[in-house]
Amino acid sequence: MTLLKVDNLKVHFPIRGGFFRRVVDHVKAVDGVSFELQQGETYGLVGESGSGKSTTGKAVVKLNDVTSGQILFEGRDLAGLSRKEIKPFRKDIQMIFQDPYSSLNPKKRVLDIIAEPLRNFERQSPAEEKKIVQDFLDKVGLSPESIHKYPHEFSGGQRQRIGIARSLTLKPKLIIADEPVSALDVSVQAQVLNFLQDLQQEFNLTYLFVGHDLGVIRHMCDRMGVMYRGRLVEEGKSDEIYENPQHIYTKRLIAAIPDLEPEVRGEKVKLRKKLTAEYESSYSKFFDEDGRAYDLKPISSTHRVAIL
Amino acid sequence: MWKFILRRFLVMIPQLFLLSLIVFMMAKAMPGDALSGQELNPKANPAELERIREELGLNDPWYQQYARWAGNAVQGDFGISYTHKTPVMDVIEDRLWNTVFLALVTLIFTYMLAIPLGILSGRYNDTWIDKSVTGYSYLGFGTPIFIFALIMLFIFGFALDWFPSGGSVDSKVEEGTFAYVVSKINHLILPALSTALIATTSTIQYLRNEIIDNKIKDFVRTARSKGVPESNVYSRHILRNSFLPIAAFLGYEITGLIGGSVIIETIFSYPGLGQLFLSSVSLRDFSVVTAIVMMTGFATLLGTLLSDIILSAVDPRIRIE
Amino acid sequence: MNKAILEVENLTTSFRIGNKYHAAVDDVSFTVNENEIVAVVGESGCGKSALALSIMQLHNKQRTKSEGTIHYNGQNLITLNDTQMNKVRGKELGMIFQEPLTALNPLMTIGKQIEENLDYHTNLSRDGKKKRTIELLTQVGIPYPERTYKQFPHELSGGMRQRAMISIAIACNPALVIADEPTTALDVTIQAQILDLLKDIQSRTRMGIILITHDLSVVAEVADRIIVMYAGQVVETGSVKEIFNNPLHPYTRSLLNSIPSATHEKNRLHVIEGIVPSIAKMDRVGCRFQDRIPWISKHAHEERPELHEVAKGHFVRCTCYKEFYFQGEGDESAHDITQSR
Amino acid sequence: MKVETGKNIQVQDVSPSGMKIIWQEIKKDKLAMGSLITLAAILIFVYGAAFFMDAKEIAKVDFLSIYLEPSSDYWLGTDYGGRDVYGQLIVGTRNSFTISLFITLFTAIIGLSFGLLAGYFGGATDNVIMRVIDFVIALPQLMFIIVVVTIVPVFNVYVFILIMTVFLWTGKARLIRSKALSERELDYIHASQTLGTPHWKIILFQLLPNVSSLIIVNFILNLAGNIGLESSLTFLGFGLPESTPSLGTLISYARNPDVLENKWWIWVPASLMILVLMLSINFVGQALKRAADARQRRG
Amino acid sequence: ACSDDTEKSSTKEKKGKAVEQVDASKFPTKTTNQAEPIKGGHLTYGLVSDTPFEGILNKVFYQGDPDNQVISFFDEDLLDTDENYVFTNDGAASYEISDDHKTVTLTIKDNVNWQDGKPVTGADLEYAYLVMGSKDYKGVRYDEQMALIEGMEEYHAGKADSISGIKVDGKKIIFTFKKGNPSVTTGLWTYPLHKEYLKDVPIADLESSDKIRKNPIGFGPFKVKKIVQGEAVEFEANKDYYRGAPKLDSVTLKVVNPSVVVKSLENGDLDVAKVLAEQYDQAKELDNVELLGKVELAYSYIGFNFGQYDKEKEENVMDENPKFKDKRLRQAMAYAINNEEVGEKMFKGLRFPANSVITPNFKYNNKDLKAYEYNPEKAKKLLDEAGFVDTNNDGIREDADGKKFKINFASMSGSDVSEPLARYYIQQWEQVGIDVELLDGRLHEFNSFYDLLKKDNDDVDMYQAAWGVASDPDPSGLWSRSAEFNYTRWVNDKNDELLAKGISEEAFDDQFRIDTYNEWQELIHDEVPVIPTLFRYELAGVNDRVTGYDFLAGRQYQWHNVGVTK
Ligand SMILES: Nc1ncnc2c1ncn2[C@@H]1O[C@H](COP(=O)(O)OP(=O)(O)OP(=O)(O)O)[C@@H](O)[C@H]1O
Ligand SMILES: Nc1ncnc2c1ncn2[C@@H]1O[C@H](COP(=O)(O)OP(=O)(O)OP(=O)(O)O)[C@@H](O)[C@H]1O
Ligand SMILES: [Mg+2]
Ligand SMILES: [Mg+2]
Repeated sequence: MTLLKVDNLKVHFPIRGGFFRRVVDHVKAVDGVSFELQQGETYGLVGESGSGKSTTGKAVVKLNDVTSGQILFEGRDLAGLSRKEIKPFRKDIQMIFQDPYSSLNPKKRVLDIIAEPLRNFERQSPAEEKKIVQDFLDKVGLSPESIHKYPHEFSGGQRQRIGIARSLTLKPKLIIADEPVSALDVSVQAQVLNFLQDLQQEFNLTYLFVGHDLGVIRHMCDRMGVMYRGRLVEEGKSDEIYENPQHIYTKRLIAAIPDLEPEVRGEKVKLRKKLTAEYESSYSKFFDEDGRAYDLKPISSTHRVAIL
Repeated sequence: MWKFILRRFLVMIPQLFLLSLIVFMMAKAMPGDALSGQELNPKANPAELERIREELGLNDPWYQQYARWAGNAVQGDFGISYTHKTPVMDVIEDRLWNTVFLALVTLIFTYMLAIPLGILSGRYNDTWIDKSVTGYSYLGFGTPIFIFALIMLFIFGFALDWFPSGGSVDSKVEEGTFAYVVSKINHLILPALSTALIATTSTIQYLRNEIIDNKIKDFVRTARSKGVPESNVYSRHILRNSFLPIAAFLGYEITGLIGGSVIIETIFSYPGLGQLFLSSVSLRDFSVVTAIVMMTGFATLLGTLLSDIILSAVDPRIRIE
Repeated sequence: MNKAILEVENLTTSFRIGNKYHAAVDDVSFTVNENEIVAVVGESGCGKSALALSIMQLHNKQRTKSEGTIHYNGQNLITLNDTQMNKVRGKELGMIFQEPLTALNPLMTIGKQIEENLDYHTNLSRDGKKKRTIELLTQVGIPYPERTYKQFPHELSGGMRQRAMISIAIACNPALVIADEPTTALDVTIQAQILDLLKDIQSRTRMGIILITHDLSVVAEVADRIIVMYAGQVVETGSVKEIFNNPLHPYTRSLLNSIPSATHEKNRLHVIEGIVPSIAKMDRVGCRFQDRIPWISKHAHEERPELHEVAKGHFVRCTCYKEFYFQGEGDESAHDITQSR
Repeated sequence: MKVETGKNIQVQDVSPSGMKIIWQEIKKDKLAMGSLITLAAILIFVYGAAFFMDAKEIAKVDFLSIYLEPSSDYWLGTDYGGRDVYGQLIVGTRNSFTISLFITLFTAIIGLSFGLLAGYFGGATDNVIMRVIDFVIALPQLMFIIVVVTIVPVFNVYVFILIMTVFLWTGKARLIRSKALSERELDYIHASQTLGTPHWKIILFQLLPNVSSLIIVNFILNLAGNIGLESSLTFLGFGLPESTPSLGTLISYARNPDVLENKWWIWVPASLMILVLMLSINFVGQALKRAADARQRRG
Repeated sequence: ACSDDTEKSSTKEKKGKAVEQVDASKFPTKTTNQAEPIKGGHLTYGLVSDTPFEGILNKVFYQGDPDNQVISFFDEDLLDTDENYVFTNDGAASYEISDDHKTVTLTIKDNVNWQDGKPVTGADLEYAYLVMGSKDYKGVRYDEQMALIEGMEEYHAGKADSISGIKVDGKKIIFTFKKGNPSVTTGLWTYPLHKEYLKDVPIADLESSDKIRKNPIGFGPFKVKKIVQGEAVEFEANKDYYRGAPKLDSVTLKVVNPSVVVKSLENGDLDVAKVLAEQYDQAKELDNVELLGKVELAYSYIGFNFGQYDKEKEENVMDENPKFKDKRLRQAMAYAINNEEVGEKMFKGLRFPANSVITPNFKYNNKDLKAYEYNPEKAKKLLDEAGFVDTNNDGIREDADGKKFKINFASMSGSDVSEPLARYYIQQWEQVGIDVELLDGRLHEFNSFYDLLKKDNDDVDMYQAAWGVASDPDPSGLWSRSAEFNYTRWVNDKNDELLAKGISEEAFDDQFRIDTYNEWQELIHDEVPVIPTLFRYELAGVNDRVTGYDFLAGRQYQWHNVGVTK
């Protein structure tokens, strides 16, 4: 079942300038992106910094205004909804943020942080509320006493789990995870990733997983899309993309992943050199005159690539 | 750059308009008018005063007066000062220069004190040097400027008699001569120094904190990793970056001094704008009051602009195109 | 065997916190040879940067204490005064910092910042310096060196800045470059370029490189030897092949197992319990890693853990590695990694 | 290009809560501790003593005791109206402090409201508020205040506080706006938005607590700065009436050179009082500032 | 530091004429240095002011007193006056009044020349009248007395090109008045304008012209050499001065802030400067400075509000039932305050109780009148009689109808002591049981204060103010039924009658005038529409090297006599 369908999404940010600070141009942060998420799957978005991954994710939770396109959640378009109209959907779509340090209000106790969504949607007695919060804390592996602590009393991984607990309280169907582990040490990262997987099973969650670490994305995602300059250049099953990248940008991206096997490093350097050359020579095959990637074309039932 | 400046000037227009409106209405709201003073003279003829009021248009509705005034002001004509009987701009001109000189010299003193002290205090923070500089700046912070200025006046103006105790120039020297310049400067030193000794303390603290902040910046470490000797680490890296906000503040500082000249000019009987302002307020010489406020307001706006320009000149990260 | 450039012996660096000194680098010894990349890995806070700064003598003298010896070219860097050290820094030892934006002076052009290095260590003329700077910029693969020479740091992209940073470090052809997480702030593609670049430069200048990173895959990609640090101590060291094929210390093994590898199956990742203790709260007796592997019997640890040479050039601290196993089902995958190599 | 936050996270100590940090910081700093005690002592004494004093008695003009030197009857002598300087000092300190407190309070409230609104919403709201602030800042303040003082028919403490507030809120608003602007980019605000929390709640319960340390520090430092505020106006002859003695009233008696030179007891105690109050508040403020900024903390 | 009494009596030095004039005089009026002045002497005169002088250096146009002080060095009126401000024939001109008192003839002395060498002529004085009467003139010097000149009103209204009542014949000028008015002997305008020099400048532009501001030409003892606008003026001797070359070669006049006057006198920066009461304590300690004093042409008073000015009828109208209707109430309030003490203590003896509203330096001051003395018992008695008794025992008297009685008192800010003084009065009245409150709880700044009075603000029941009076003793301008400046709005038939008598033709007979004014003063004293409170001394500090300086009232033109001996 399709839970989320993003159709030709565009998010443009105005650049102001000139005499009266009029809009002179736009940053096309997201410029015509379409993808679908099936219930229960994890969909990854990768790409280099500034390619529009976060903007896409934020558009889905309406943290960004949508310039055009549709965001169909369970068949209903969220793109045009006002703040009021969007409120019921807040319960269903939640977000986990990249930085566990800035995403938790340092002045709030854990109880208040986790209970914040509850208080917005449901009226509960303080005791009930506490109970629910403690249950969730338990689920994310933190002790129930933690409710009286402040975020700074936790390690990065623990904090990220508090953030996750907060997003779970409303029993969402879709979670946008914007680089949830890139601020964490490898060892802690592992903890959070494992944990996200566990939750997915328990709650039948659907993830839109944004990241730049291809190792993590591959580890987590069933399907993924590769973004480049605000557009998807390749989309498909994770394995398909890793094993058989078609777009030159995807190829370069994968070649750039450092390998844990020291033995192959000589080859990889050569491969990267080759791909750089190829990128230059076959540029027009992948990008139009404006440097914009072409629209995606299916090359198999699951695999789509932006080529001419 | 020019476009930017032009735009800023355009933005100033509504601001100045609003300022003028407020100033004008406030001036009119002050009880009494330029002729009230004459009423103390029992020989003055009330009917005659009324005739003059009528003639000067003081009895018209305020908006008519405003329109008339604003119309002329746009052309640089701020009207006639009633007490001085001469165009306002003539009255203001000399005073304006005096105040500007005073502000400049004060500024020079302020920086002459602030820069070495701020640097010492920031570089050797938490040493006794820092502690004494900081102590001084706290004292400056807590001392009302007028008391300090009065004491300075009594010590250096009278007890020691090193400096003149009032005026802007010795009346005996010929204008345009070297002695004239010397005399002008001589009259400036005491008021400027008094202000600077107090006003400098905030700059010292500012500079100190900037240096302490910059000392631990990554690029300073980079410089050290290049083998740059400590003195050059300071001169080329830490200080340049620390002066940045202070340089940017220059514009505000000048206008602040011009606007705040009232007190110091009163104490040192220094014939500047501030003193003129005070006397014009009490004599209800509205045309002068409004003109001074407008000019200081304009100067402040220019100061902000200047600050922005300086900032963009010294900080490559901020470029005005 | 290449000749040794830098020999660090029993280096201990302590920071003053409150009134006490706490060691962030604890009795570390290693050698860097010519044309060699030595990687220092470990979790955040384990003392990697502290080590790098000790070698460069860049710590704040009032709040830091360094003991031991750092032999470079016949002199002990720890005993040098500032003037003497300034002759070494920049000329003989170069350093690349993690965050190229903040590590570059925002008010100086790139060209000037590189030239500054030449100012103090060469007697080139103005033109000579400029020529050399352009040459360096070209060398690090900056496409328009003439233009970049006049640009300010904020006008460059992250990758370009890091390249500029590298040109500063190598301006005087140093014998040793210390790169503290040079690619952490960068995208993978750019990270690969920078790593290739470092290798490339090394192949020409034969300099030694100390590469500090928390990313084991980066190490696998470029390093010759690895030093794994934990809580200020070296817990395992050896050649890259040795460590990746036969990791012994529980910490090394755990780290390797917690990496979600792009080239491997979706397994449950290994989780290292707990966190690196802060230096002020560190328990300094016994094996520092023991709290994080509580299922291993206390007796497995040495009382005063020392480095044991288990193969030529392969040292492991403490004896706990002998009894270490992964808890629960996790050890299957651990097995996987070690077996597959 | 955006730079990844990367991995420069330090393993943090479990640190104590805000109030505790503040208290610890003050305890660490002998100067701040001393200042706090001095301040508390002065305030308790002044407010206590002023409560029991008869304001009318203090303002009473007595020709038989003009310009008396300090004695056992008049601890700090008398002024030209034969009025007790000591009593005026007590009441004046109370008045000056109260004025300063309220000005600081009101400017804080206004500055906070506008600063938060501008910072949180940004865009057009920010633009409008900033233009207003720019405008107020461009006014030559001292001159304006003088004109306003001459206009208002009744001039007392309340009016004074009001006038000053009108001119002094802008600095705070700017400070808080810039903090709020940077704060709103942090993910915890985004998080609240995605959690369906209404704007007003986010501003009040999420943003506000996070700018609070800034406000408190700024509040304290302003409190110190504002104590001497009315003295220069009084000096210029636009201050409060003598029936409302303030420290400024006493100090500006020194305008008369005779008083300045020969009658120290009139103006020196008040000057010292201002100095002591300003410094001690300032020292406490500095300690708070350090407490608020982990990097500068001493402990 | 407070026992100045002994000090004062030691400086008490009575000098011939001064004693005749002012019994209470405590100060010498002339410098005692009798040494021969040195040649080429230079004197520095301190113009005491906290603002710069405006620099309108002409009596027709100037506004502030500072400018007037500058003018007096280089320019003069044609007629000099005696100590009673009555014109004498000692000055640059002599005058003659016709028997019918309707024409006055001025004859300018031959050697009176402008400083550019041109003779001062009758046409110059006429020109002054032509300017002041002109529509283009924006000054305030056109007064009632000028309007008495024949043809002046027509000229002023623009109906005539010249003034028919003024005839010029070379150095002679003849004024013809519509009716005789004794005020001509004190109040006639005799300050000429240098017509030759100024005639090219349109009248409207005169006041701002350089000829008046930067290069003024007078016929006084000194010539303006250089002006530092607003700050200082350098004068050099006018060797051709008609009374003979001045004894000084040059004079520097500079503005000094009141707060530093004493210091500047002490260290010799200034030779002559006025000294304010606040600094009297300090000034009298100076060894090198002589303090001269004279009674100022001013009095302070407390006024009661009786009504308002009717703009239509152009006269003052009393309320039907004013608050201060009962004379005894007003008298009681006068008895309740101790002006003696105020003058002695608060003003260090520089002010003394005023017995009348005509200042004591005029012969018209009624010497027989005694100022209301401090007598609280009498005050209480009067109040009791008037029915003001405390019915509810709160210490405050209720009015005759038993209603609450409260007075709003307005006072003006200005000097340091203004506020304690106002407080003192209130305190005193409270002691006799009258509840007085300071209007708005504060003093009013000068402009606001007069705004209240002018607009007859109902909140003002009572006020304290001061009048500076002109050299003309006629009080009509402040007291007549039609006087807008009659801020108490007190009207009284007897008053009208006496005021008219004082300026009638008969009043050219001095004794008649004295008698009339004595009677008038008695009326005021008895009716107490105002309580005259204080007369004041004006002090000048003069360096002891100065000789020939005379501070006596009326002696304006004396700078040629002044010299320095060191
Ligand atoms: N609020 C905004 N206003 C203007 N431009 C924006 C805004 N937010 C993002 N952008 C721009 O949109 C582009 C895409 O940004 P986005 O944050 O989506 O990238 P990203 O792929 O998530 O990168 P990263 O990996 O660095 O998080 C960037 O060029 C960015 O500068
Ligand atoms: N100047 C200092 N004063 C006190 N303690 C410090 C200082 N610098 C670092 N430390 C502490 O020393 C320990 C080692 O820090 P270091 O910066 O070397 O870690 P790192 O391994 O480089 O970590 P990262 O990967 O986060 O850069 C940490 O616990 C840190 O908190
Ligand atoms: Mg992002
Ligand atoms: Mg580090």
